[in-house]
Parts: sequence; C-alpha cells; structure tokens
Amino acid sequence: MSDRESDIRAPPATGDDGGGEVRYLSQSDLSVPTHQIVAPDGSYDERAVPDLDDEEFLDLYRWMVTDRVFSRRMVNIQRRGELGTFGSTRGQEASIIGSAFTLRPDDWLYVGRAWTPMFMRGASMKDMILFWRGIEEGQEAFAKHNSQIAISIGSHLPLVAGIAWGMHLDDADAVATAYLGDGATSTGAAHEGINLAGSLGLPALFFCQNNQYAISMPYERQSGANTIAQKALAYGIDAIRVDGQDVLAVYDAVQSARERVTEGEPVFVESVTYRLDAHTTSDDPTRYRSDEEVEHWEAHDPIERYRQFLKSEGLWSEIDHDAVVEEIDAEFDEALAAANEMEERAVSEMFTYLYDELPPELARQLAEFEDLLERRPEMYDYIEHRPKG
Amino acid sequence: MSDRESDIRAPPATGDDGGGEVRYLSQSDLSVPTHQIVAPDGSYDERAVPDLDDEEFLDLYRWMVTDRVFSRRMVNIQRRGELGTFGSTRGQEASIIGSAFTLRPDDWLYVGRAWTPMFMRGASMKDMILFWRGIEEGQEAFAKHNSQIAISIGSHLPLVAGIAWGMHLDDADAVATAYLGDGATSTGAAHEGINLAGSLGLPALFFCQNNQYAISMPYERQSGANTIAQKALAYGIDAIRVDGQDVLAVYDAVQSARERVTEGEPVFVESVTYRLDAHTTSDDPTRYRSDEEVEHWEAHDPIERYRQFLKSEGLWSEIDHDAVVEEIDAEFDEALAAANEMEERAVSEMFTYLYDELPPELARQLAEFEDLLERRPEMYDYIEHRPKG
Amino acid sequence: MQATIVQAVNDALHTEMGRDDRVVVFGEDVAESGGVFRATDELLEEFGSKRVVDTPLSEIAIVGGAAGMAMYGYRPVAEIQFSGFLPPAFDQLVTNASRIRWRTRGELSAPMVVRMPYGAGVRALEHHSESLEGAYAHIPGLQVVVPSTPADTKGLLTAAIRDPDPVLFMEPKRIYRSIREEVPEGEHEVPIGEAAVRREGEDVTVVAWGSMMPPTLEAVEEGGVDAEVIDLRSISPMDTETVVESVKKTGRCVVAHEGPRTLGVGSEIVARINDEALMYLEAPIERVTGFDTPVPLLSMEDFYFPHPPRILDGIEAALAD
Amino acid sequence: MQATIVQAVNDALHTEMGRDDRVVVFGEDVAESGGVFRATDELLEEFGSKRVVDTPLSEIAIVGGAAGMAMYGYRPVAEIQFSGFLPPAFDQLVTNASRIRWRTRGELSAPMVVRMPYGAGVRALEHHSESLEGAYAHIPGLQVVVPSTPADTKGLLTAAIRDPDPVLFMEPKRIYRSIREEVPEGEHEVPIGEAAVRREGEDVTVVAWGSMMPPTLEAVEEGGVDAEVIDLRSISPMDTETVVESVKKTGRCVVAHEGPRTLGVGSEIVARINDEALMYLEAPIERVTGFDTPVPLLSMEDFYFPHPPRILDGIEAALAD
Ligand SMILES: Cc1ncc(C[n+]2csc(CCOP(=O)(O)OP(=O)(O)O)c2C)c(N)n1
Ligand SMILES: Cc1ncc(C[n+]2csc(CCOP(=O)(O)OP(=O)(O)O)c2C)c(N)n1
Ligand SMILES: [Mg+2]
Ligand SMILES: [Mg+2]
Repeated sequence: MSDRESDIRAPPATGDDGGGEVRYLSQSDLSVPTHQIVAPDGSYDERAVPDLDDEEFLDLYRWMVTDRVFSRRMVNIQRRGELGTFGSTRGQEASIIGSAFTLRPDDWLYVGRAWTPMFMRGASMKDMILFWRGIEEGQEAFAKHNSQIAISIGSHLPLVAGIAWGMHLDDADAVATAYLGDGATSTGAAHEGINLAGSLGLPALFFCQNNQYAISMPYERQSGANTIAQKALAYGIDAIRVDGQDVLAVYDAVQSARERVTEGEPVFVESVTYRLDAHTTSDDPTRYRSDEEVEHWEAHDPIERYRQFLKSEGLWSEIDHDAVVEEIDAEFDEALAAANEMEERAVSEMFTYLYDELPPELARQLAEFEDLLERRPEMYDYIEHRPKG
Repeated sequence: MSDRESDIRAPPATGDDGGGEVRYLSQSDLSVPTHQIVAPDGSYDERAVPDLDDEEFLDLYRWMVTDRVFSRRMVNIQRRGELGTFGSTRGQEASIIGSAFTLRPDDWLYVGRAWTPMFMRGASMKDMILFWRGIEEGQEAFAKHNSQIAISIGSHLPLVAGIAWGMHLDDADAVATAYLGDGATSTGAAHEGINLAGSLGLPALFFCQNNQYAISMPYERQSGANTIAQKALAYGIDAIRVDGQDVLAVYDAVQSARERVTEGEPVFVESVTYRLDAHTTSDDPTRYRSDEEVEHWEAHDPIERYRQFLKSEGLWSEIDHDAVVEEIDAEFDEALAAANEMEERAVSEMFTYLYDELPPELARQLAEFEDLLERRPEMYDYIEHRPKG
Repeated sequence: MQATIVQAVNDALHTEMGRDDRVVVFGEDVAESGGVFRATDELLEEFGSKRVVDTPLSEIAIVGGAAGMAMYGYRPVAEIQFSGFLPPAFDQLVTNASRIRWRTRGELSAPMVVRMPYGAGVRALEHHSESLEGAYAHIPGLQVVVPSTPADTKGLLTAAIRDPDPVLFMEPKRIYRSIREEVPEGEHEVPIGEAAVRREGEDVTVVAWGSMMPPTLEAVEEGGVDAEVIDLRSISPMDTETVVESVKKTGRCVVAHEGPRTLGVGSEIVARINDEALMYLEAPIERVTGFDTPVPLLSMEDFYFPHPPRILDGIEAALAD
Repeated sequence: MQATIVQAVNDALHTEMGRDDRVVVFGEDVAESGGVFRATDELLEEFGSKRVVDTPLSEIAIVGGAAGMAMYGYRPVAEIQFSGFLPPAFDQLVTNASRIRWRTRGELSAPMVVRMPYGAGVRALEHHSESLEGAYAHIPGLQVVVPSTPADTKGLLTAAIRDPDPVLFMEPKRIYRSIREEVPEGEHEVPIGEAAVRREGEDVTVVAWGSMMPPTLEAVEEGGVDAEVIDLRSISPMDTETVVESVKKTGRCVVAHEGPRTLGVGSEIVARINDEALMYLEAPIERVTGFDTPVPLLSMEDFYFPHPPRILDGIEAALAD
C-alpha cells in the first residue's frame, strides 16, 4: 500500500503500466549516490565541509591516529603472546571515527569492528585490553558508558532495536546505534532487528561498515545486492551511502542521520571502506585476496586523505604528528601496564554474576568447586589463569 | 560495489554528489509499478492478454472456483466439528491460481496459504482434508508431488533455497517455488533463505501473497516498506508487483518470472490481494478490521473480474457455472467420504517414521507403550483418536 | 475472584501494568485482537498503544527486543504465540537475554518475561504443541517457570515480571480454561524456585508441573495411592530440596512430564535424586513422559502426552519392586 | 596414515566427496580459505566451486539450505564455524531437518550433516566455546555424534555422511591437533550408535566423549584406578546397553562432560542407569561437568571444563561409599 494513511486500504492496485509488458523492479534502475566531501586526490568544495571548529577538526585526526596506533600495538602484543586474539581496524579509521564523533553520552552504542568509539565515550584502553584478554571487566566498563561489543554477528541488532524502543517510550533525546559489518547484513537477527525499528519508527541508527569482507567472503558474494544501502529500502528506512575513507563525509552523513533519528526515523548508513589487516590475528588473508588489491586500498589511506584536507585548511601545522603518536603510545604503555597488574580473580566470579541472587544449585556447584580446588591443588597444573589472555 | 566483475574491487566510492548535501536513498523515490491486465471495471487491452488457448482460459476459471468451493466446504465441515481448524483462501483465488498455473510437475512447491495448487499438481482433496485433520498422510501425499505445506511461518524459505541449490547443481530444468505471506517477510528465516538464493544465483521463485494481514496485523505495521516487492532489492533480486485480484496479470507475471528463474536468476513476486475470511476458523476478524473494509474488497472479487473477461472474450458461454460448482461439490463429497473412511492408525506410526531405522531407545518406548495400551485399555477413555481432526 | 489460568494471566498483566509503568506488553496479535487466546485482552484499551504493542511476525526481534528494552530499564513482557515458535529465538535466549548481567558483571541486566502457551491437546496444527522446557532449562542464566493453577499463574507471573532476571513463562494451554478457582484480587506474588506439595503422602513421590498436574492428581486419586504429589512450578531454578526430602521419606519416585523423555526435565530430577538420595531409593524412579518423537499431528496427539492410566502405571511400577 | 582429528575430518571429506558426487560441502569460509581450522582445506581445489561453496554469513540458511538440498537428493555437509553459532539455526533443526522424514512419512528425508567445532580451551572469544549437546540431543529426529580420536573421526564422519538421516557432528576442537594416530586410508566407517570401551576395568565405569576423553583416561591412569572407560561417541542415539552392562559389572559410575550440568547429557545417562541398573549401584553416579554458567571468557575458561584431578575426584567419590 503506498497510501499508508488511507482509512480503507488501497483497492486492488490499479495498473499504471497500461496492461503492457511485465515490468521488473530491478536494482539496475536504482541510483545510489555515495556521499563524499574530500576526493581521493585531496580536493574538496569548501561549502560542503561540515561546520566544525578547529579543535574538532584536529580531534578527528587525533582519534584516527589513536585508532591506528591502538590496532598496531594490539597486533603487536598479540604476536608476543600477550593477547588471545585481536581484530585490527586499520584502514577503517575514517569510517569508525567520523561516525562515532557524532554520538552523545546518552546514546547507546553496540559495535562490531570498532574499538576507539569506546574510548571516545569514556572507556579506557586498559578496558579494551582486558576485553581482548577475555576478562569480563572489559565489557563491564563499556556498559558503564552504554556501550557493548557483540561477538555473535548480527545478534545485537534486536537488542539495539529494543534499546531504541525504550528510548521511544521514554521520549529520550538520544539514539541507539548499532555498528555492523557487511557480513552481518545476511543474518536473520539483523533483518528482524532493523525491520522492528522500521515498523515501529524507533530511534535507531544502523551504521554498516562495508569493509568488503566477512573473513574470506567478499561482499559481492555475500549478497546479490550491489550496495548495502539499498537494503534499507526493505524496511522503508532511509539510507545514506558514504565514502568510508573520507572522515568528513562520514561525519557529515552520520551527523545528519543522527538528527533524523532523534526526530523519530531510523536511518541506515553504509560506509564503504576496507580492512587492510587480517580479519583477526588468527587469519591469513593471503588465502583469499591479492596483494594488488590490498596495495590499491593502501593507496586510499583515510588518514592520509584527511591530512591533505588539514593541510589545505592550514590546520596541519597545528599538529605534531610524532608527538600525537608518542602520546598515544604512552597511553597504551600505561594501559598495558595497568592491565598487566590485573590480579587473578576469584573463581566465584564465574558464578556470582549470572543472577541477581545465586540459586541453590549454582551455590552448590560453586561450593563443591572451591572445595575441590582446595583439596586438589594439582588442579592448577591444568589451569592457566590467563590475565594476559 | 556496483561493478561486480572488476578485478580489483572498486576504489573508495567517488563522490557523484559533488560534495553537496547528504543525500538519502528513500523509498519515496522508488516507483514500483503494479502489473495489471484486466482493470477492476473489467476493461483490458487485447494485446496484453497472455497467450493461452481457450481451454486454458476456462481452466483458470474452474480452478478459481475450485478454490472458492473448497474453502467454503472446509469452513463448513469445520463448523460441524469435522475438522480441527482451517484457513480459508477466499478472496485470494486469482493470486493462488494465476501463479500455480505456471508451475510444471518437476518444479518444487512449498506453500503457506494456498491449497488448490496441490490439487493442480496431482494431490487430491482427500489428501488436503487429511492434512487439516492432522493426519500425516496428507503431507505424505503432497510430498509425492514435490510439494509441502509449511506451518512455521518463514521456516520454509531456507528449504526452498536448498532445493533450488540442488536444482542448480543438477542443471535441472525446474524451479523451486516458495509461497509466503506478508507476515513471513519479517522473519529471519525468510531473509536468509532469499539472500542465499540471491547470492548464489539459485533457481528459486518467491511468490508473496500480500493479503494485507498477518492474523490481526495489517501490512502497514508489519514493515516500514510501502511495498513488499521493494524488499527484493535487498537481495539484488528482480521483483514484480502484481494485482493479485487479476488472474491474468498474476499468470503473466509469474510465467515471466518462472522463465527468468530457469535462466538462473531468482525472482520475487508480490501479489497484492486480500483475505476475505477469517485468518483461520479460530479467528474473529471483527476485532481488527472494519466491515466497510471487507465490503470494499468483496467488491473487488477476483472471480467476478475474471468472469467479465471471459464474457468479453465470448468464453463465458462455454461455462456452466452451476455445473462446475456442482462437480466440485461432488468431488468434495467424495473426498470427504473417502477421508471419513480413514482407519484408526497403529500407534507405531508415531515412532516408525522418525528415522530410517528405529533406534533402540525409541523401540523401547514403543514397546512399552504398546504393552501399556494392552494392559490398560482405560487409556482409551482419555484418547480421542481423531480421524476427523 | 474466580478465574481460569488464562484469566489469571490477564489479571496479572493488568495488575502489574497498573502498578509499574515500566511494564510493557508486546508480541504478535496481543494488542488489537487481545491475543489468540485472549490472554492480553483489554490491555490495549486500558494502557494504550504505547505500552501494548503488536509486533511484526519476528520472534528473534520479539525476544531480542525484549532484552534490549529490559537493559534500557523497562520491564517487557513479550508473548510468543505458541511454544513451537520460540526456537527461532533460541539464539537470543542463549546469546543475549540469559547473559546480559553475566557479560557486564552486573552493570546491566535483562529483567524480562517471555510468556507462551505450551503443550499439546488443543487440536492445533503442527508446531503448536511443543514442550521443550528440557532444552530451555539447559540454558545457564534463564529461569523457566510453569504454573498449573490459576492462583499460581497470577502469583508466579507477577514474580516473573518483578524478577531482576529473565524468565521464560510457559503456560499450560490445554488447561487454560479447564480449571477455575479463587485467585487473590490485586497484587499476588508466588516466589520463583519453590515447589508446592499438592498432596502429602508416604508411599511414593510424584513430581509433575503445568498441564500434567490434573492427570497426575487424577491418577493418584484413581489408584488410591498414598502419594506425595509435588508441583515443581519452577523448572529452573529447581526446588531440589523439596523433591529430595520427599523421596527420602517415600523411597520411591515418579516424574511425569509432557516433553520428550531423552534429556527431558525428568532426567535431571532423576540425576539430582541420585546425587542426594540414591541410597533411599527402593525402586527405580519412573519417568512417565512424552516420547522421543515430535508431537503427532492432531489426530493422534492424545497418544503422545501422559494420561492418568499411564501415570498410574508408572506409580504402580515404582511401588512394585 | 598418521593424522590428527582435524586432518581426519579433512580426509573423510576428501574420501566421501570422491566416492559420491552427491556430497557437497558448504559453510562460512570453507572454500577459498579452507575453513578457519583448515578442516576443508584443498576441497575447493579438488572438487571445484560447485561442490565446495562459501556461503553468506547466515546459519539459518546454512542449516535450512542443507535440509532442502538433502530433500532434493544431495548429501550436504554443512559447516557451522563454531558451536556457539548454531543457536540461530536451532529452529531449522527442530522444525525442519529433524522432521522431514517424519512429516512426509518417509516420502522425503534429509540425509545431511552439520559439522562444527565445539568446546572451550582454545583461547577464543565469547560464544566460541559452547558445548550444548544436551539441548541438541533433546531434539527428536536429530542424531548427535562426537568423536574423540582421529580414526573415529574419519569413521564416524563417513557414517554420518552416508546416514539416511540428519547428523549433528560435533568436533572436539581443543584436541583437533593434539592427538595423532594411524587412520585407515580410503574408505573407513564406524557405525553411529555404538560406544567404544577404551579401557576395561572392574571397579568403576567412567563415561565420557569428545574432548573429555584424554583427561578422563589421564585421570584413570593417574589414579591407578581399575576403571572401565567408555567413549560414548554417539550422544543420540545412545548406546545405553554398553553403559548399563558395564555399570552392572562395576556397580559404580562417573560421567564426565564439558557442557552445563543441569540437563546435560550426564543427567540422561544417570536416568538410563536408574531405569535399568539402579539396584546394581553401590554409590551415587558422579557427574563431573561444566558448570551451570556460560563458559567464562578466555582468561578463566580453564576453570570451566573438567580436568584430570576433578575427574579423578569424581571417580574417588564414586568409589568411596
Ligand atoms: C553468528 C556468527 N557466525 C559466525 C561468526 C564467525 N565470524 C566472526 S567475524 C565473521 C565475519 C564478520 O564479517 P562482517 O560482518 O563483515 O564484519 P567484519 O569482521 O568484516 O568487520 C564471522 C563469520 C560469528 N562471530 N557469529
Ligand atoms: C514462526 C511463526 N510465528 C507465529 C506463527 C503463528 N501464525 C500463524 S499464521 C500467522 C500470520 C501469518 O501471516 P502471513 O505470513 O501474512 O500469512 P497469511 O496467514 O496472511 O496467509 C501467525 C502469526 C507461526 N505459524 N509461525
Ligand atoms: Mg566485513
Ligand atoms: Mg498475510
């Protein structure tokens, strides 16, 4: 029904094709513009630049560098065996920072591949190290800032719709944001979560980083849809497609989207970007993509592109890049040291956080186990308590 | 990526919006034509009429009447207590018959609200009565004709994708068809099944009867999308929207779709129709829709519209409507009598069809139960063996 | 007030929505039409369309959405139309609802209820008759509650809504309307995790819940057995103590349930009695259960779930040796 | 040939794909990259892109698609990347795969395999460590198989692929590469439904499977116990007879598994022994299991699953009374 307001729903559709050939609705008829402000060659139209002050422009840069340094350091300590595994975000910095820069503290955020947004919302690098070391305090810390990381791909979309529903009931001046990957769009959970937001008109913002791969699966084979943005049409939700290597375009798009969302309309943003590193430290991307392709995208480095912009604006001189990196490295060193201080935790932690009150069977299991650990210290020959993941 | 063939995937999207305003992709920019051949007033353009011979034109009518009579009779015997429950298809005859008329015996078919297609494929009215009486022989009979009815809404879409995948492996000259309702489009299972077909290019045909309601839920609130056809864009699949009260338009659309599918492209068809009766015999539609609305749609009766067409074509005289109804009624009487002959079945049936070979635990449970039934005939005071549903 | 089980559900919802405006009811066909069993009748009229909401046909979104809304601070009571349609949302139970508190070390939690009619015997179609509590109670962090009387239905549903953690509330639809009894007006809470002794006895302990309670009591009556009949009420957490103490007294036990036998809740009860009272057992514990098959379609469904003679047969077997 | 468990998986797939061209392998990252554990390595190269296919990230479509393809006549072997990602497809198991034959009275069937690595201990993230066989084995019509040695892995996977009904094949990823043994070249089939006695003994019966086998054998060795050690191998159907006969001999029993205790497979084993050998029991059966909590994140996951001292403690408890 195109007239959603009519009292009696529309009559059997009237033929607007005059009884001719069967006509197909096809994606080839769809034109999906991609928002861009700074072109790959660094050029841009002054008038399109978002209205930020100098400090904000510089902040965008600092956060992108933070993202890059953090990934580098994490990959590094993982190689040294000080981390279970890690998913680097190198290449996606503009996409991640440009979007998260628009969020406010009351907003909720559920992410996939995007770690720095947690820092932007008040969590610490230490918290993130703990998370990747498999220490529950990481997620606890994120939760304090209305943020969570979802591991089961797509599973968080219904949660985000539910959070947005709560905001809607509250008339809250906030949005619930889900980051998701290209792969996540194929899941039933994502579908149902986004559809719920669309059908109830919930203040949810869906930010999809199309980084071209779901582990080894290229987006072209993930779905028959040429763009991810067009998937929003399935929910009657408006969408923006944006160049994910252009931090200003991402900021501009998500800023606009966030405003619409606060007015009660969910919005879907596809950010076209690229994961330059492996899926995680356990992955070997040479099995499924060419060096040539990676080099091609290396040449579209988002930080480099933004640097061009800062230079054109005369802001570059305000940044001492090496000092910025040094500062972040120092922050990381400190975070790592703090994380390394983590005490071994009591075995009761496994049990006590499951329910508000420990039920009898669980209390019994805990007591038995504590007793066993006391009686059989040889248990510790088998248990690696891994405060370093 | 719009160029799905390129060796290196597309570079960061180039701005085709010249750095201007953020532009939204919105369903309001979408024009979704609705295919129609015979207008509600009975007029049509000769040249658009599908190329069928007279007998086929008459068959369409007979099948539509079969569908209507079958629903009437089933509702009737349900009221008499001779059936558990039943979902009438009154109002959807053009949608159901026009589509199923295009299918071939080697095609597979999984349906929701659509019963006559089973008859068209060789199952009998008796089989359908058995099905609604909760007698497994119904589904067994359908299966012989590569057909099944799915009760869990949306759950069959992945199966149909899998069947289509088999056909694709086989290079079979056949299509796998799923009928689904407007409500089913909200399920994760439907999403994943259709996406699989789209991404692998499987010979699947999705025929969605948008009958405006999922029980009490009107389509406008089922999804934010104005049309269901546009949901196909999410999968890169081509779609047709068709006036589901116009049997020739439905036939034409699905015929065209089926051809494309055999060429290796899945197609999605939305048929806009209306359920005139209750959801099932347990439902009271006056709780959620107005008499006015129902009357409005009664005036768009698909059989009536087709009658107009037959009259204009000079074919109406070849039909003795009352005789047709009488014949179908007789067929139903016979089917009902045959169904009523159903013997009580052995209790072992509950067990023996689960695995190819009865595993020991199940054999044990069966033996115990048979023994019990023998030892305690008072069991039958509690068991209504319901050969009539 | 006199009420049936389904009326008690409705009453609890009315009462709790009136008491706490964080309580929100949603699901398929719950608002406009008041639910396919009328369990949510008149809620829309009384509490309006913001707090009583029809959702799209999407169980994943219903359960996951409830978890999100609960995390945010509301008290969602979501309906799944029939228990056979909860499996699509299994992942949201395992991956999200049951773990929010655990994952965030108590920083967030998911005080939500998923209610659904379960069980066979109402002549419905395939998938409308499941009793899979055995699978759900295996999920750490998820509470599973099954009432068997109108008063308990109100009291336990009230407790479930007020509980700080997620509860799957399974309503015995076969007896939705067959029992009518006095149900307390106004607020009424029955604690989760406590079994009820429906009948004291010395010779054998019979444990059942939900729609198995009437046939169980009938079997005991019929057989003239001096049985202690326990209505488990909470499957998870389970009131092991009440069961074990009773078995220590009687030395014999029967468990009756409707779900499949293998890995059904009966197995867990046997295992717990084994843990704590094995040496009191004078005979094997009898499991009188549904079979390890799907529930037959309606024409033969009556064969599937235990009736009084089958339960009595189990009781007599337990008493035999 | 000498092989590890994961190599045995790969070998079985190569052999069966070579033998029967109806066998098709698909899942996330199984083709181009050969699987995250390399279980499907070189299949794409040998059998081409029509029979070895990377799917979208959609577990519902993978499991449901396998059922459809199997109905149509192929022999799909679908991979779920980690057991924690099977729950989204729970409904396709319950509603479709397990019921195709039953629903059509044998007219159609779903000869399919869903294989997946399960269990904790490889330092992976949340949801990568689950052992929910207790929930899956509760589904009527679904077979659940868990190998513990390379030779069995090949033999049981072969049997699963050839089986006319659906099989959930759970691979113990913690020991994917830690055991290497002789695995028969070419075709090798081990029947589903038969347990293996890994060690004969008189004093106590110890039942385990999958990744619990090495610590179980180690505990027995360590403790110098004269235990009969049974590798269950098939969870469903279960070889009750082998277990019961052994318990009749030893009078004592321990079950060790990794999944949560409540409604874990251990409960079912206790219940079956109760049914058939209660009066032979000289002591309560000990369940040495994972706890009724989610598997802790990696830093504490080692606490979760049973290690030799815990298993030995269970054995000694069973021997004590
Ligand atoms: C439901 C589920 N299935 C499988 C996995 C294993 N897995 C982890 S990440 C990943 C790919 C995700 O791709 P995408 O959504 O594009 O996000 P990206 O990693 O590219 O940021 C897969 C398959 C998972 N975590 N969850
Ligand atoms: C997964 C699932 N959830 C709920 C139901 C209960 N139910 C049966 S039919 C129906 C509505 C279906 O609507 P639609 O898909 O539009 O089909 P229609 O009945 O209109 O033909 C519902 C909610 C079900 N059968 N399956
Ligand atoms: Mg990706
Ligand atoms: Mg409908």
